[in-house]
Amino acid sequence: MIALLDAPFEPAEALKRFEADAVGAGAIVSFSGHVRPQAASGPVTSLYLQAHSPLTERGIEAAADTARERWPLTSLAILHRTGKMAPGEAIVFVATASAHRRAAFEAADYLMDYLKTEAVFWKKETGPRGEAWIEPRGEDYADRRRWG
Amino acid sequence: MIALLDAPFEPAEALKRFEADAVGAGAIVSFSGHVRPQAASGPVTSLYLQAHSPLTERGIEAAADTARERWPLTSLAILHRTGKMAPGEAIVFVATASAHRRAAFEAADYLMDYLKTEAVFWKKETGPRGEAWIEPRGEDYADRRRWG
Amino acid sequence: MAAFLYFGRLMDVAGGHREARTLPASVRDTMSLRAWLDEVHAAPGVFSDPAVRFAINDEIVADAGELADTDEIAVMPPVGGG
Amino acid sequence: MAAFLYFGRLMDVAGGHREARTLPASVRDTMSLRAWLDEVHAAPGVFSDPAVRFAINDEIVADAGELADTDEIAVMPPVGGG
Repeated sequence: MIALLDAPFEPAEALKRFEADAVGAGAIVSFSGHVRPQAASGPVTSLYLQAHSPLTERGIEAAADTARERWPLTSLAILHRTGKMAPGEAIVFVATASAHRRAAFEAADYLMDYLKTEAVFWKKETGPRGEAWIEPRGEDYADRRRWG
Repeated sequence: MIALLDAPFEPAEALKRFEADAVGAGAIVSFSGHVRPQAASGPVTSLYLQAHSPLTERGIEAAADTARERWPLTSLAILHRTGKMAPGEAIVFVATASAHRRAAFEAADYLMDYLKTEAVFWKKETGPRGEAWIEPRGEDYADRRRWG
Repeated sequence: MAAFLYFGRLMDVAGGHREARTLPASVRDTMSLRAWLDEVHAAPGVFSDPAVRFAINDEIVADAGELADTDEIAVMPPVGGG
Repeated sequence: MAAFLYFGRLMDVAGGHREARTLPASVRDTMSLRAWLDEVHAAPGVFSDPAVRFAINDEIVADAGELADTDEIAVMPPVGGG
């Protein structure tokens, strides 16, 4: 279950579908990232995400393949929004399932580091002070380097 | 939202309630642990978990307090089953919310390590070969020691 | 009389979850309790195992924790849920 | 004519997401493309910045990747979603 979505989705519903897929797993980890009403720069009224298909999908598939090679996952899901989002809306959902929890935690963490730093998306915040394109934080690159 | 439950629950529904609680967070991590149909010892037909109230609840509350001190969490939930469970049923649900993902991931991981090694529960597996009480694996203790 | 609560595999050793027993005068802390439980349950070494812990009136105690004959004594093998 | 696709903040620099331009004969790889884009968009240093990357016909290329005047050229600032 890997998809780019241009309309709002519910992480809890995505988890419900994922659980059906992951029957038999001992450990399921989910991550959802949401538009925050406050950014470093001030209040945020909307977030816009631009992708470049099919590069974006191809990159995410490759990261998923790496995660599957690196950890004994029984299921994996990645949903990622594009387009304009309001505060609170889900931007990204990652779920991993495995027999034991360590693999599920590490693979979800790895996939999020990929999505934050290497996935082919461009992000624009809009607030009372206007619009600004946001590029990854130094912290995001540092997280990504943990995986070698 | 910290509770011991003696009847089945749905992690996806727990996540839905948690999201309502965590509005404004940028990152939400959930973990659910499920009864596996296969254990090291062979097939599992049921799992039984025994708690000792109020020691069990008090220990979980203390671990939650430690997590809240250690990471900037905006919300936290822990649900844990007791009693007899069938394969596939959720044993435990942990959810954490924070502004950024690192805190949410680490706190969920920390809480699960606590629940696996120090939480006051005793676990019995039943299968075709009979019943066996299961104590934590060496791997679980090693995970727990990562947090110092 | 002290109230004993046995948990996990120790329920099997003790033959049940709950029992009431009069503590002999010589058993007034958890160290002497261990040896005495090994004896009354004919289970040498089982309760002397330091991995077995006690909670006295809902407080986990380290050896050698004091005991009275009116206490509730939880007898607990290594814990771990999830 | 080459088809240019600009992404992120580079849409603002280029004045739009998509445009068609004839590549001069001197621009046949991504290194010479960088200097030329700085010039045509009157944006010194913006496209020469090594953080800007190119995808030619949906394949990300490193410098100096070859170009033809019939290519689709995606011009991409640093990426990162979530």
